[in-house]
Amino acid sequence: MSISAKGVDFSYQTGSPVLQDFTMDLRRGECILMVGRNGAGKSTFLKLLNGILKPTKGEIYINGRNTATTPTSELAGHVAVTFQNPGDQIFSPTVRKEILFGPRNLRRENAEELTDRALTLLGLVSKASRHPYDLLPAERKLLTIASAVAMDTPLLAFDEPTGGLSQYEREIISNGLRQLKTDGRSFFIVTHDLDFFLPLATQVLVLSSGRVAYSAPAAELVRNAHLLRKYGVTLPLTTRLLRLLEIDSKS
Amino acid sequence: MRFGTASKFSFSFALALLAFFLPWQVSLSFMPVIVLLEIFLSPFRPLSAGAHKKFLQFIGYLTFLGVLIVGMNGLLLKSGEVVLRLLWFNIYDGGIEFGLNVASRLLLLSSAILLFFVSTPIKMLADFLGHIGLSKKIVTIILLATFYLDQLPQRITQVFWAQEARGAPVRSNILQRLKSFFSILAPLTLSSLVESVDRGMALQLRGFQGYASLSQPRDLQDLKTAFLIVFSSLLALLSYLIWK
Amino acid sequence: MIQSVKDQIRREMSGAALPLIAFSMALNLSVGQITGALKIPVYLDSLGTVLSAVLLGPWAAVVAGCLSNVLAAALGNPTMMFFLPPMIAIGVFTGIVARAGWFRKSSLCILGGVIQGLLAAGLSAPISAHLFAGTTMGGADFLVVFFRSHGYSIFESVLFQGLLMDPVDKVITYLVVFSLTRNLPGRLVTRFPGASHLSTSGE
Amino acid sequence: MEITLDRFSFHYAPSQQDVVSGITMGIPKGSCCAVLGPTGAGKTTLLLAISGALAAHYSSGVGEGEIAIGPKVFRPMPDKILFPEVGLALQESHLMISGLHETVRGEVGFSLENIGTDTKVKEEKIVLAMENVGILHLAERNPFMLSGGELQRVVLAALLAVQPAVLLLDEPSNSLDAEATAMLVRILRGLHKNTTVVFSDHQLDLAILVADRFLVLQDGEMVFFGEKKPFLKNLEQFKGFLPVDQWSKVIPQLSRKHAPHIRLLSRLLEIR
Repeated sequence: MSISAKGVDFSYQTGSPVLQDFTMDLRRGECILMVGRNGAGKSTFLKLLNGILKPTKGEIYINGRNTATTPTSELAGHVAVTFQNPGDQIFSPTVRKEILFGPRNLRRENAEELTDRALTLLGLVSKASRHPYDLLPAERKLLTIASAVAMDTPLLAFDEPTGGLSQYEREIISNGLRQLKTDGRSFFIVTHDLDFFLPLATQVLVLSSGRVAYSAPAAELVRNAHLLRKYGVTLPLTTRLLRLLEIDSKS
Repeated sequence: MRFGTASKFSFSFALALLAFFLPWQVSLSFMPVIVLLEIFLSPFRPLSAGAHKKFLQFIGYLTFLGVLIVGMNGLLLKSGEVVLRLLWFNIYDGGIEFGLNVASRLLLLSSAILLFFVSTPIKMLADFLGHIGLSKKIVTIILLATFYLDQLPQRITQVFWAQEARGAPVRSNILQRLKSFFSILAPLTLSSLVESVDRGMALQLRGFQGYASLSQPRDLQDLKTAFLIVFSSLLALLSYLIWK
Repeated sequence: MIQSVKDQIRREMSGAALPLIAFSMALNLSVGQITGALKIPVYLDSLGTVLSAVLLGPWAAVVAGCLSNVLAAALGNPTMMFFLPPMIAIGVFTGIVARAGWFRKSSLCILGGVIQGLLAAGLSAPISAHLFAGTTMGGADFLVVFFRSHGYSIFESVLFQGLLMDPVDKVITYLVVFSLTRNLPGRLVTRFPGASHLSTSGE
Repeated sequence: MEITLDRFSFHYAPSQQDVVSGITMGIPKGSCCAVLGPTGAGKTTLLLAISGALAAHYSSGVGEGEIAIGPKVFRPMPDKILFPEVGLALQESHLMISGLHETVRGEVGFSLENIGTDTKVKEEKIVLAMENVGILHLAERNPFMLSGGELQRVVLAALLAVQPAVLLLDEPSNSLDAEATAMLVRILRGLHKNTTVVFSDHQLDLAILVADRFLVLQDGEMVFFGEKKPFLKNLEQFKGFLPVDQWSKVIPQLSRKHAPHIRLLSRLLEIR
């Protein structure tokens, strides 16, 4: 599985580019984080990944398929993308049926089994027969992730998967992703929650006004925290506090 | 004398009323007047260049519709004498006469209504409805509806994308597309229902009860003008009917 | 009697219900965007009215229906102002049959949709015959021409066309609303005055 | 106004189990209480109950115990929304924006309009409230064009404009970046001493920076209620459902070296 984007430009309206000369590669088993200020073009890139939007210049290949010429319904079998707002997709009367929607559309033969696995992985087994809107908002977020996981695609792409979630759900997600990673799945995650995803990541991209401003292996990043701050990414309060105390005790 | 929303409304209303009684020649001669009013008289000036374009487009559409009505009735309503022979079709003058009456009435009626709306922002319309005695709730509903109308196209696109990303067959055969219709409409409606009850609660949390007094007092001058317009047009109509 | 009607109106039009009525209006006017994008040949332009009739009741639906036609006129289609009577009929009729529990069963919804369609056709025929002489430049005009060329009057032709087309559209509308409201989440059920007349999965 | 809850319990439908159960606490006038707990602990339900919206909007719900707000005692809870004495900001700020006004100024004035404030007084109060939360520069902007943090401040200004005696905020720090959080801390600290604040959170940052009372909930049960010192002392006890790991590293160092550590935290917020 791979993503390969070469010199991608994109704009909704001519004259106001959202992405410019965007290049990246993701190989099987990798996990790439994309961070950056709001409006830097992060969510737009996710829509380019499965062909909902087409690049105005350059090409994106998903597993060798050009996104500009492959229909979204076919690309959906290779990359599962979730968006920020669960309300945009939930419509089934039960959690289980909601998760089944994806694999059924893709005509996966083991759709039921995939759904069960996704339910287990995201801790939703006990909620399987409830109405999605009778769950808590945080659980609905887990549901959208489960829906993507059940599509059984080699690549998963998430937009702010931990936005507004508490420690408990974040741990469920983290454990789930770890397990999927050992199964050989790859991830592309747009997030503000750097602190949380850094241990999982192989590489971090910082996007700033549509361009890749900084790209480095995850391990290198902590040492360059000042760079992150420049692009509107901040480390958690407590991390900063500890660092401040360190400085204080030295002086 | 002030020419406000109420006067504008009664002017349009009077025109619409006249449309039912006047012969087609008179009705049609009102049309250029309406267009001139829209372009030159400040109370009827459209809200934006876009609104003006829409106004002209609709007048164009109505004119085309009118020609269609005249032609269709000339062809299908076989009364009176044949005035024209087109290939193997006969056009009758009785049909043409009838078509002209219907078309001119429709044209005047619609453009009179349009003249009012093209120059009245929805907020002003809502205020006006409040002033003529409709409850504050109706006013609030209209304002909320414009709010939802602004949001829906964007929301529909988002849902469309989200379901397409899950492999929904949005470009397949008609049966599949009908199924997709539900998988797009349902998330939209379900999330909006949840949102709407919470928004209703939020309105009350901000103290909204639906019977607070309106912020602006009635414009008496405007109402006087409105009354004058309605009165004089009724008088004109009455004398026309007697004379006829 | 009058007191109970007043109570009913107050219940259906409580401050908490206003956003839903407003959304229904917007849905009436926007559903064309979805059917257009999917290229499905139906109008469904009373979907919102029917939805609010089922969830809130007839009064709320009449308000939603009438105001959405006014709004459509304000947004550039004044001819919508002439079609208030069928909209009122849709609101009242749907509100009444929903309260009688017709939205619990798909078969009753089909029946309701057919009756609704006939009713709407009967009410809009005189309007579109008298004001438009049967011409609307819509896709169904060829039917009117067909009937008229076979010697039927304008009114008859418009009526026949409506009787043929409207029931189909309204049956689809009813079935869509039936599916939408069949399995409402438990936490919504208690918050709509009309929801007790639905069969729901509610806990 | 002070707020007292006495063995307050609630569930949404007769057959369901309690969402909050046996909550007893007292918040003195002018103090700031943080309601902490993981998702589903009953935080939102508790705030809705105090505001009056719970009884008014969930007619099938069943409550027990009593809630007292100032001199008024409600058994089991207020049955109508207590605006303008009590102001509640829902978690999703965009829902709180009425959508009836095209400018922030109009939106802030909406609540005042609803309680029938005189036009001239209204204008003054609007400006004052906007100044208070630092959004004067946004006055003529469309509320729906604002960022999440800005929107939240508009809601706060709209509530503060009516000067509620009790201010309830549901997860105000959710999805706020560091800058916006710092602003929120400043606003809450600068509140008039007569305003009693109760806010919920699943994180600790905001609570430790501004609250003087702490209520910890888990599955609707009260795990802890008390002042700051005992709360910080018992921090380890909440491991597993509150993100205490980092803070329990920080706090011992703070108490050893930086006695008035609140000043240090403020400094931190300024320098980011």
